[in-house]
Amino acid sequence: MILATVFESGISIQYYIVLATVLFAIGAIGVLTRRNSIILLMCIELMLNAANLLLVAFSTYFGKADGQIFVFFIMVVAAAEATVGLSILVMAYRNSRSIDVGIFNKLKG
Amino acid sequence: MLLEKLILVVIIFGLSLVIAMYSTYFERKVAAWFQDRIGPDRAGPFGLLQPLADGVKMFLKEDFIPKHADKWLFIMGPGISMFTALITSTIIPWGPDLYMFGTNVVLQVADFNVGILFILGVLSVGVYGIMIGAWASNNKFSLFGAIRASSQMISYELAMGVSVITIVMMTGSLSLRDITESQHGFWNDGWFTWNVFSQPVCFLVFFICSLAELNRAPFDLSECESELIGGYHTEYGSMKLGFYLFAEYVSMFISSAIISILFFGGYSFPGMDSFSGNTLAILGVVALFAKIFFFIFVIMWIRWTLPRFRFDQLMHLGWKSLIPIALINLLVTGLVIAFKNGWFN
Amino acid sequence: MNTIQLIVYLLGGLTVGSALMVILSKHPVRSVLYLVLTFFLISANYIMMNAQFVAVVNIIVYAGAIMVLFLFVLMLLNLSKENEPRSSLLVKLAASLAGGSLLVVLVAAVKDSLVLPVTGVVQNDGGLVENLGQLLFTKYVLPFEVSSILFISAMVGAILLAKREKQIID
Amino acid sequence: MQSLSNKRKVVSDKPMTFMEKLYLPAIIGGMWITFKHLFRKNNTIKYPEEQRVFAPVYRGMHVLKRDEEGRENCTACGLCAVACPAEAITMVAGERKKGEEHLYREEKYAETYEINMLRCIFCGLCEEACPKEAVFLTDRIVPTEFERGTFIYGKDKLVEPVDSRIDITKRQHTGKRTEK
Amino acid sequence: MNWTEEDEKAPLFKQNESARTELSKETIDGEIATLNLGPTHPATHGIFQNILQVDGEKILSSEQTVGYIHRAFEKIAERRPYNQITPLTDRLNYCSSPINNMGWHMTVEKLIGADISKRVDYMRVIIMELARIADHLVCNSVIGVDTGALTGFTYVFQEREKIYELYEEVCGARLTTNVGRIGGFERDFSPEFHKKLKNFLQTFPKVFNEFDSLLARNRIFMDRTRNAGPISGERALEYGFTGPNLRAAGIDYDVRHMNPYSSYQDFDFIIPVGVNGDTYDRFMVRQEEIRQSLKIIEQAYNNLPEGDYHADIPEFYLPPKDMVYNNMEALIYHFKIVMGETPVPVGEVYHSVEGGNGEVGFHLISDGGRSPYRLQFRRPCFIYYQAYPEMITGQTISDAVLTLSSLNVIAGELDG
Amino acid sequence: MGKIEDLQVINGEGYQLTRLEKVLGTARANSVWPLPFATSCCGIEYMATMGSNYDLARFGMERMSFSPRQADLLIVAGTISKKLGPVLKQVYEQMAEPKWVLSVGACACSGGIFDTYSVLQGIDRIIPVDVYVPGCPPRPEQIIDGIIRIHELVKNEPLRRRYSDEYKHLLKDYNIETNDPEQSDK
Amino acid sequence: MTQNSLTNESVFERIKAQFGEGILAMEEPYGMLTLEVKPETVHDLVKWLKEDDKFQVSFLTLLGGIHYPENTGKELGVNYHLHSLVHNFRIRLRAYFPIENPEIDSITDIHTCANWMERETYDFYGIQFKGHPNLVRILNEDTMDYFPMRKEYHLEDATREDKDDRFFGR
Repeated sequence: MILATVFESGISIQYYIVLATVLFAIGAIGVLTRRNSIILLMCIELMLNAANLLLVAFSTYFGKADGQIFVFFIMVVAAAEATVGLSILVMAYRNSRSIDVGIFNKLKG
Repeated sequence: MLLEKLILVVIIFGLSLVIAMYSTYFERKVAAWFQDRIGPDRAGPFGLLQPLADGVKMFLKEDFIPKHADKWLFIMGPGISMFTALITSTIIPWGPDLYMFGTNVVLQVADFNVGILFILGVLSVGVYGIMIGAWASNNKFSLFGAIRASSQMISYELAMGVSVITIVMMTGSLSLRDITESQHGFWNDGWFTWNVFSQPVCFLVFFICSLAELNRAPFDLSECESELIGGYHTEYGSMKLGFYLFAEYVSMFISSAIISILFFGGYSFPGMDSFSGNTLAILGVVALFAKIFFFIFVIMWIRWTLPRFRFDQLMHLGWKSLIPIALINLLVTGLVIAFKNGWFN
Repeated sequence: MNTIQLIVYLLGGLTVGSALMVILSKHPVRSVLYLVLTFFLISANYIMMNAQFVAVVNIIVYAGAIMVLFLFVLMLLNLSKENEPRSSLLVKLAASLAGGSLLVVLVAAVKDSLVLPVTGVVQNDGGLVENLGQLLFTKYVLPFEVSSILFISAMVGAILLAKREKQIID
Repeated sequence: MQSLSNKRKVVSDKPMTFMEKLYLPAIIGGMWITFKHLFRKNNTIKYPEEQRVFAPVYRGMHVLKRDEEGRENCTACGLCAVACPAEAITMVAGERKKGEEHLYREEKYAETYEINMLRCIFCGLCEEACPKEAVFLTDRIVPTEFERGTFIYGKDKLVEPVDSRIDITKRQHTGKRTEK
Repeated sequence: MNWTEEDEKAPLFKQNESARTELSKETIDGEIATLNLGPTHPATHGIFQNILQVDGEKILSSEQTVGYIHRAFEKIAERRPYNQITPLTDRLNYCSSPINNMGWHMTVEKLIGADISKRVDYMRVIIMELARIADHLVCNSVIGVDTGALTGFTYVFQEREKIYELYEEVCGARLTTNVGRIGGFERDFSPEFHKKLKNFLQTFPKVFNEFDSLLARNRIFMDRTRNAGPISGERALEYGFTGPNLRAAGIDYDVRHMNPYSSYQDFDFIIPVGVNGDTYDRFMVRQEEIRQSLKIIEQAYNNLPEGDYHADIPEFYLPPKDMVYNNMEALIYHFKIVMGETPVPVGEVYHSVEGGNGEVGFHLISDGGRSPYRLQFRRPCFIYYQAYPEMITGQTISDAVLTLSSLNVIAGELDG
Repeated sequence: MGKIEDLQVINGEGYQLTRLEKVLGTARANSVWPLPFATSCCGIEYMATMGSNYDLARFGMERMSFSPRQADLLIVAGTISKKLGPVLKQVYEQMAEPKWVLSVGACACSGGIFDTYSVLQGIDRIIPVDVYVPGCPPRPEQIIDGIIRIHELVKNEPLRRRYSDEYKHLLKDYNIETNDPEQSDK
Repeated sequence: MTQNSLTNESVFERIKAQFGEGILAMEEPYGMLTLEVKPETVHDLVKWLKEDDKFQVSFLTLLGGIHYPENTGKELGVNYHLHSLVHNFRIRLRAYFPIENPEIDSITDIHTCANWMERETYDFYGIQFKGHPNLVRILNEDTMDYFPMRKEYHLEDATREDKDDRFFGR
């Protein structure tokens, strides 16, 4: 059961570009406003997903699978980033009892 | 077309619920037989109305949300569990096509071309029901249950995935319908067609992993009552608890179906080629259900026999035994397939 | 506007809405849940674009694994509303402004730079597994292997980091 | 520490064999055991419908016996009350009046005789203490009730009815226990 | 019960504030949770509270509160005549009440210097060993239940039911037996008892072996129980362990062997010991003790001497009813015994028996009055339960639950 | 408690409704999940009742719920000391309506032989009791008797009884807060 | 079976030689060596008994209080039952002290298991054990304001109303 692609029914690629950009911007705003470092990580995931969305959209649009391959690579990177990021956070939390991003200013020499 | 599917969906959901209901009854009876008891026999003849009584009781029970609970998440938890348990049933091929009212009725809601992946995806989401519910209850025992459940599920999903890949390699398709069809009949070319005979190790790994994913004994660590009281559903009562318990039995039904499809040929049965048309379809459905009930019984049998693992031992089993075994099995299978296809020549 | 367009626009709106809720929710656990919802909606978008495999993998990897990890960490650290760090209103305002201008600039730049050919009916079966597998193991086999190395090193790093050492605590 | 006796035997030092390490043999063995029970007759007594026969000496609900002529044996000596560790027995002694000889065997009798069945621990010491073979525990069980007050059993519930005697002859505390 | 944050503020919890301060302050922080195991947690079969400090699943420290069913046995014993103390002893370790009954009778007999016949001794041995089997069955099957294997529990409880029937034949009650009297038994074994005992001796080993093979060599069970709550022999002695729990730690101290009472020296039995004193050792020691008990019962039953079922002590043993009715002397004795007026020698005596959980001791100080001046029970559970925190520190919660059930802490005995 | 008949008159409904209530009551009676609050000797007898020979499962009662939220019937078996009293009360308060209490054994009903400074002389001093089971400990037969009594009670109890003023008054006598659904949100 | 190689006389002589003044009286009720000891001596004696190579009285069987209201100046006492597992020899020690100042050295540093027994004795009789790590009530509620096992206090719960004392002969 294969659905027809959206592009055949008159959706333009610009729609997905805007959608992905908006998602990316939301992620960026989240990174800037929130101080909870776990939410920061989540916002980064969101930004990566925005990129994914655009990649898939173009891949479908041009009928080439290469874009989707890149999605997998991004997923790998995202997963790696999440694990390492979270373990750093847990570590930092153990030391400082807080997940405020401010704690990382201690890294300054 | 749409109406047909809708009817099928309703039938399948209804059937899952009824089977889940009577699984609770069956579980009590099986336990009783194993333990030289009688089991429920007072509600209706042979206690057959016991599940109904339980249902009515739960409906009428006070719907209680603890003071410190996160209200919305507390309600969402059981809902998610139930939803994820039911949603898997849509891609299961229940039987060969049926000719009815002049049309060809496909006994499968959706033949999703990445069916197995869909199952894995839904399974991986299923843990949210437990985690959210437990976290929302704001109870330490629940939290322990949730932590146990989530790490257990994530760990066993890996071994499960690897063992599924083996089957996919054998079949060359991710669709459950194709996998069933590839095990057509019982005996072909001097060898059994069912995957369990060519992949016994894979079957064992998958079976153990599905027990773990179901949170059934001996892997019922997230709710073991001797340590965590009720585990993740400690704070739940009334119908919300009912949803959790129901979800467990629905999942049990669905996993039995998936085990039957992946390893026991789904709706195929020995000598199925001598039938055709609607007879074949009905017999196929019967065969599938027979297999499903057998596995439900086996799962219950295991529960009432074995002691449960300790958490770290469970993790050891998952990571240090099952995943390596599944990987080696995958490797060997790959080599054999490659050899058969003549890639080494 | 046909049905598919309607569905697509609806999906887009929902995606943006739930993404907004991720950063607006007070409670981190709710943020996580909204993010999970966002991923589901993005997966739905993928399905609309006939990329089922990516959609399912997206759910398995993001919703099923990464976000469970986030939730797990949140539960372990047992964070509640009280110890949720807050930034000041001024910072929030400034950040929103900056983010907003970023959005505007991005949209403007991307929109203006686009001169795309109008595509006809594209013969599209790119979402199917065989194609992806073929590509992945021929053209992109080197990045594939490199990413696996990246993954292993990330795992080792995470384990090393999370492993408790006595002297660090003391 | 050295052995305190010469009879010690270490019972739990058997190492796991390879087969046992594989999990499966023991699991299958266990499942075989439970499977055999699937076909075994159950031992259940369906209680309200079926009743298990109690031992004749079972210590259940009390009875205040009458003698062969239907007279109450109890003479309100109070020994049972003294012997009761739960202090559950209360009685008021009364003098037998003329014309009541067919009711009471001795000159004194218990006007009221109450046992608090909620306090009672059914230890049987009252039965042993009774010198007149009046109070006995029987193999009947005390029914459950909704109300607390109903558990103070007076003579109306304790004294055996004249027309339906309660058989206690099998109890070895009865007078039939002659020896030597 | 589940303790939410709200509950921690409840006054009930405040009561134990004094006990909680013992925990070192440094350990209490965000990652380390306080978990309240009990008082009504399903694992605390009786009633006791363990406040655990856990890091993940690992237990860092724990603090116990006991006394939730404190019933003041020793105070009651000072107000009751000697024969009314027997029902009290029933309720100490209620899993094996006959042993306590007999221990108390023997203590009084020691005080008054009664001469007990061999037959009474042997009858007592049979009843006591049955009680030991019943006690160990409860403990071991509950270990099974706590590991999640419920079925074994139901198998052995059917056999336990047969032991109940045997008790019922002897004394008329199932659990709180109040069996025996000072000087012997209140009645002889009935023919029905003989029949049922023979039947039990025949069927029990089969069912018991079934139970044994369900658990004892199953790797899941072995992994669960090995190294769960271990204690070394020296520490066990320090903590006053006796009985199966001490023997599991490798020390073969058994009152039946060291200070034989009730003719235990006549019987041939071995003393099973463990190695590490962990849950598996305790389980296996109890399993073997059940077998040894069966052996003792067989020996005692096959060599049951003829004779009277009670000692000839008219001042303490109630005369038969018909004699009371017809014989003035018997009537006087009867009244005296029931009223508790028989003179008891002034003195002090300590007697101990091997109970289900270890050395059950009776320290009786008599001033010649109708009730003991002071009667102190050595309640093994109370004494060794204080080792529990040391045993579970560093273990997981699952181990703690198993350790608790394998220690077989009986709340009635614990809280006195 | 125990004046069920009276309450039924007070809450008298139409015939159809009563009939429906009968059916629902019967269903409810067949699915009473117990919370065993077993402290001492009676707990062992309760275990025997759960065992094969008496098989409480026949009444649909084998699912023990140690979490008070899920339980319908609080089985108090064994001595309740004054130290434990508040715990028992808290467990009772944590149970969701409708709930029933079965007091098993002499100690729980009245203190039994333990007429001492430390033992509560009957749990009905702190929580309302529906059925008393005498005996020390009661035989499994007696416990089953008590459970059948509870079933009678459940069968005949009008659904609205829990909202009646009498019931609220009863709980107020025991200083137990009724957990109204409206209150639980806070 | 280990031979009972110690006799009451030999043990008593050695103890007497060692502690002379500290031993107040010696009895042998029912064959068990019972020594009345000064409260100050108990700790040293128990320690010596445990560490002595010949005796190895290393097992504390029982520890409990006792109350004699009539013995002025010696109202309260503590009983110790010690057991030498190697020699199968039991010995009972006893120390009395006045009710106004019930103090005795704790032996928790010698026998770990004395901890709870001493707490219980404190709970019942109010005997203060000097050097006990955590001398608080164990069985009764913390709020209890008397020591229930002393002879002057009632056993019964005052709230029981279903009993008429006239009928119990007490």
